[in-house]
Amino acid sequence: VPQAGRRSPVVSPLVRRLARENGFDASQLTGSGRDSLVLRRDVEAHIAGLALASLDTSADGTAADGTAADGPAA
Amino acid sequence: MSEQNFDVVVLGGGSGGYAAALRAVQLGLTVGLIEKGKLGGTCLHVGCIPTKALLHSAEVADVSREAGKYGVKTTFDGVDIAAVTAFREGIVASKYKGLQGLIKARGITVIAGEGHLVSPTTVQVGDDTIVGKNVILATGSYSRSLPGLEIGGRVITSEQALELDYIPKKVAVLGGGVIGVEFASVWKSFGADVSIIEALPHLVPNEEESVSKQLERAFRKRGIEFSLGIRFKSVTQDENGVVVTLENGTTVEADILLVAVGRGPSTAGLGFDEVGVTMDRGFVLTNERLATNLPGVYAVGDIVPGLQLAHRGFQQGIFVAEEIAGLNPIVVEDINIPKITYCDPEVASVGYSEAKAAEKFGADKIATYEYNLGGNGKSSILGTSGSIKLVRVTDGPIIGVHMIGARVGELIGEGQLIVNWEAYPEDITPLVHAHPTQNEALGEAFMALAGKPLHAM
Amino acid sequence: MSEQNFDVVVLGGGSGGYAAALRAVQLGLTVGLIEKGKLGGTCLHVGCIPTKALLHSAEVADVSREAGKYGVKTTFDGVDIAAVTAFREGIVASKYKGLQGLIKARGITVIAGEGHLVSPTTVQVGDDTIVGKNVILATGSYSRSLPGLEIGGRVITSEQALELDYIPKKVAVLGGGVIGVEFASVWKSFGADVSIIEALPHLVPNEEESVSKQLERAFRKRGIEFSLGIRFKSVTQDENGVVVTLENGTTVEADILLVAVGRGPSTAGLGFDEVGVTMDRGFVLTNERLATNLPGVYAVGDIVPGLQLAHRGFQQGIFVAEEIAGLNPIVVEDINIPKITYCDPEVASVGYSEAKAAEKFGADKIATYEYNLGGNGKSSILGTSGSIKLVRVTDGPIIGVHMIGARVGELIGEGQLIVNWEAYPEDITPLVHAHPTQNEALGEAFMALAGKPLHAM
Ligand SMILES: Cc1cc2nc3c(=O)[nH]c(=O)nc-3n(C[C@H](O)[C@H](O)[C@H](O)COP(=O)(O)OP(=O)(O)OC[C@H]3O[C@@H](n4cnc5c(N)ncnc54)[C@H](O)[C@@H]3O)c2cc1C
Ligand SMILES: Cc1cc2nc3c(=O)[nH]c(=O)nc-3n(C[C@H](O)[C@H](O)[C@H](O)COP(=O)(O)OP(=O)(O)OC[C@H]3O[C@@H](n4cnc5c(N)ncnc54)[C@H](O)[C@@H]3O)c2cc1C
Repeated sequence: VPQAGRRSPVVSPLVRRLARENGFDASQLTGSGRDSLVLRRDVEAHIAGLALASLDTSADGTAADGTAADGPAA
Repeated sequence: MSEQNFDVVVLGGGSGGYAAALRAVQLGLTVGLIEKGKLGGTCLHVGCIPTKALLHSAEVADVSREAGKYGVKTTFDGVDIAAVTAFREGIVASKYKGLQGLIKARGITVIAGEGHLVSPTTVQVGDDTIVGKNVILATGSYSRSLPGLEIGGRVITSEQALELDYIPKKVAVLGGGVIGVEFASVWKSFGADVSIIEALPHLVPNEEESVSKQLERAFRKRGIEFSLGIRFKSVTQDENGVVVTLENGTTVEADILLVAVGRGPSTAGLGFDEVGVTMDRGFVLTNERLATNLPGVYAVGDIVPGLQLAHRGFQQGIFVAEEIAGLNPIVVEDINIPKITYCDPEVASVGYSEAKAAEKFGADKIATYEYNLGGNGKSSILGTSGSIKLVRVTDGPIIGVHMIGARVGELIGEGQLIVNWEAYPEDITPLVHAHPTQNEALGEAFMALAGKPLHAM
Repeated sequence: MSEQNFDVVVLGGGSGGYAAALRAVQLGLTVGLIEKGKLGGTCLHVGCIPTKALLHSAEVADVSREAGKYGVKTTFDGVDIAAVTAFREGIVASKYKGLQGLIKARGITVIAGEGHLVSPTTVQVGDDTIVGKNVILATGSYSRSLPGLEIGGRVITSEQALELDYIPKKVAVLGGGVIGVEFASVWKSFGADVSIIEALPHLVPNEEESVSKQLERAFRKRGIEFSLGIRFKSVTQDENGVVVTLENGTTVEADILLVAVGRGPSTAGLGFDEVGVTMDRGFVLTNERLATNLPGVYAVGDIVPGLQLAHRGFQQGIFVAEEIAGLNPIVVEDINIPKITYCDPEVASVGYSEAKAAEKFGADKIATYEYNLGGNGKSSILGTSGSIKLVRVTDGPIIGVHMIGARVGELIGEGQLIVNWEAYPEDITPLVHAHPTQNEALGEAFMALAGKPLHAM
């Protein structure tokens, strides 16, 4: 789960864009690469988690925007 | 008289058309591909491929001439134009054979003949009626001239220039765009005197201005003459040569005049208008997803206003096939398509020039950096000068890569990914490029743009 | 007798050391750079740069020889080795001048002399004591030999090979790694007979196996002999030449023997051991952030086990400077650093080979595709054959790019971004590469790997 204000290194513009397109900032994740580098699999796992969360929450009728980013990726 | 039915009918088998056909059959669609000439179109037969063969012969001539600089003893005894022709034709023939084989192996039905659009779903080829659920227009382009400037005799276009069986002593080239400067470069390397006439203020006027200026300097050094900013007025010819007159009264004498003032859409008399396709000065208008105003009718390649490049044709052809198959492909804007001019030195670019970026994002919102190839070891070894200029949004992505120098065309693939993927210089700088390459000049430029130049101040 | 104090003391002014120094001063640190020879080290003076100058002369010789194929009439009259030397020395001299100027302009204090580590913060240079809050060891490497194989006379290493003032009639090359095949390629182009002896089963044994095999085929076609999988036993020399004997009794006669069996770390007698730096067979051991076991002591370049490449040195130097400055830079693993072998044909790669990928991810979890350059128009024009092999994780990113063919080294920058940025082939395929380039062969390979080949079945 992203911690507000945390900035992990992201070296791939593709990884950053993938996150941005899914409504969050990749640098808010804790990366699983060396020195917590955010890898593509981290973003993909987070997106899968968001999808699950939205399934859960849509079942009880609430919006699933709790994990949305606080701004566009830098 | 027969009727054939396909999921997709493609009118024109050039870069755009055959790419659409290849991708469509891959996606399980049946395809009828109509071609009146040779599969491969302009690019394969009278465009990209044969010109690049000539340019390679030109490079070999220059290398031979200058071999002594590198410690190699050679005597350059001139260019054997018949052998150049054999080389060029051999390359085209082998690529043509490969393409024909591929199209056959993929199971595309090729229909030989000139097609006319007779309804939004129907193309008539002689007695045959070819019906498609979708129709892709891909009839390409032809060498334009100027009003009142007649092609013939010593006044030629690129098609005849390619096939010239002698090396002229002196050539005048009307037009300093990509085709003009490429032929100018070849002829100079082959030993001719060359004089380019360009009405705009710069050679390769669609490129970054600083690159144009460097090309002008390099051409001047090579002894290629040019006149900029003055328009062509008229030309006369007799058995001895041509005399070109400019609007300011200057005249240029030469053996031949190459007219390279751009290419117009090949759409006249093909029924597009009559069937109701929205057109503009012969070009077919489309939305950004390449659909015309008529449902099921698409257009690709040089007949669609914008860059006239083979790989844009490929891209558009693939795009439309995927669109028809419902894959919802992503649009790539013309500005993010790479452009190469294969003269010596080469010019390559992708994305916004400094001027265009300033216009779009505001002059105070962008930053640029120009790296001189003089600092690049491999370029020094190759004996080339040049530069790499980058444009970025301040604290944002790289939006333009502009290069000039021998062989820089091969570096544009990296530039293309960077610009299209919206990379920041900071994404690239941890990845130090291989040494010693020309490629690392790009790396140095990104490092500098990120505020941490390595081998520069 | 004096003492000088710096934030950072760098021992060795080669690729790794000078890059560290340049980046450290950029970050506001004071730097003392100790160099006993010439700034620029192996790479600039006896490595990358002079060898690539030779390889360019070799290319020019080959182009001159084969000019007829392209319609250019040239007579090749041999190689003037004195002129080659002048060219090579000119390139090195100008780069050396540039580097000295840059180091001076950046305000780095250069201390000439041989340094010895006397404490974790102190290097002694003759009478001078150089103290740094941090010390970076960057003393580089030397040409190794084999046990019992003495260098001298007609048995030489790359340093002497570079300076040879004649072209041997016949050369034996011990070692088919990058340095061995580069010199073999140059000498063959210069007209010598060449025989390579490699104990492992393949030339360039660190590369993808299919690439090694293609290089072997290409070398065989060029008439370069080689023996694989049999170890060297001994060599004798007299005034006429050398006789090399292999373990199976075969002998190779030649004018000279080039020993190119790898490079060892230049660390003996420099005090590293005595001060307590953890070492292994002369290499300095570090963690992945290049810190030795002694706080404040780092190592970069060829003395750190792994790839011995100039740009790895640059990268490590920059990394350590940023680490010292507290910037927390990103680690790039050796596997994701590009490698180029500049022989003809060139070899270039980044990332996992098929075998290494299968080992790491499981043979059933990866997919590969090999694109033959025979399908690439620009490669045909250049007259080169070769291939591009890609390795991806199934439904995952591209993890390896392996190329062979003339000039493919310049394409590795794109491969480097792709692998390091974890691109999927599907990220690349919408971006059709420029036509006609060698670069687009990469594009074709990605399209095929994404299941949508354009110009291939
Ligand atoms: C000298 C020169 C050099 C060039 N160099 C390059 C380069 O290096 N790189 C690059 O990217 N681009 C280059 N181009 C541009 C490139 O050739 C074109 O952009 C590309 O060919 C356009 O493809 P297309 O499919 O739109 O049209 P075309 O290639 O023109 O193909 C159209 C095809 O349709 C056929 N056709 C037309 N009307 C009909 C009809 N009614 N019925 C049946 N068939 C029909 C034609 O016979 C032709 O085969 C060059 C062009 C020229 C002239
Ligand atoms: C023939 C050849 C070709 C090569 N081609 C390439 C290539 O094309 N691309 C590539 O990437 N790599 C190439 N390399 C490898 C490249 O040269 C090395 O990887 C690189 O030079 C390593 O840099 P370094 O800083 O670790 O060491 P070095 O460059 O060896 O520098 C070490 C420096 O430290 C100095 N020094 C050593 N001990 C002391 C001391 N006690 N006091 C003061 N100074 C000291 C030395 O004088 C030297 O200047 C090639 C190498 C060779 C031999």
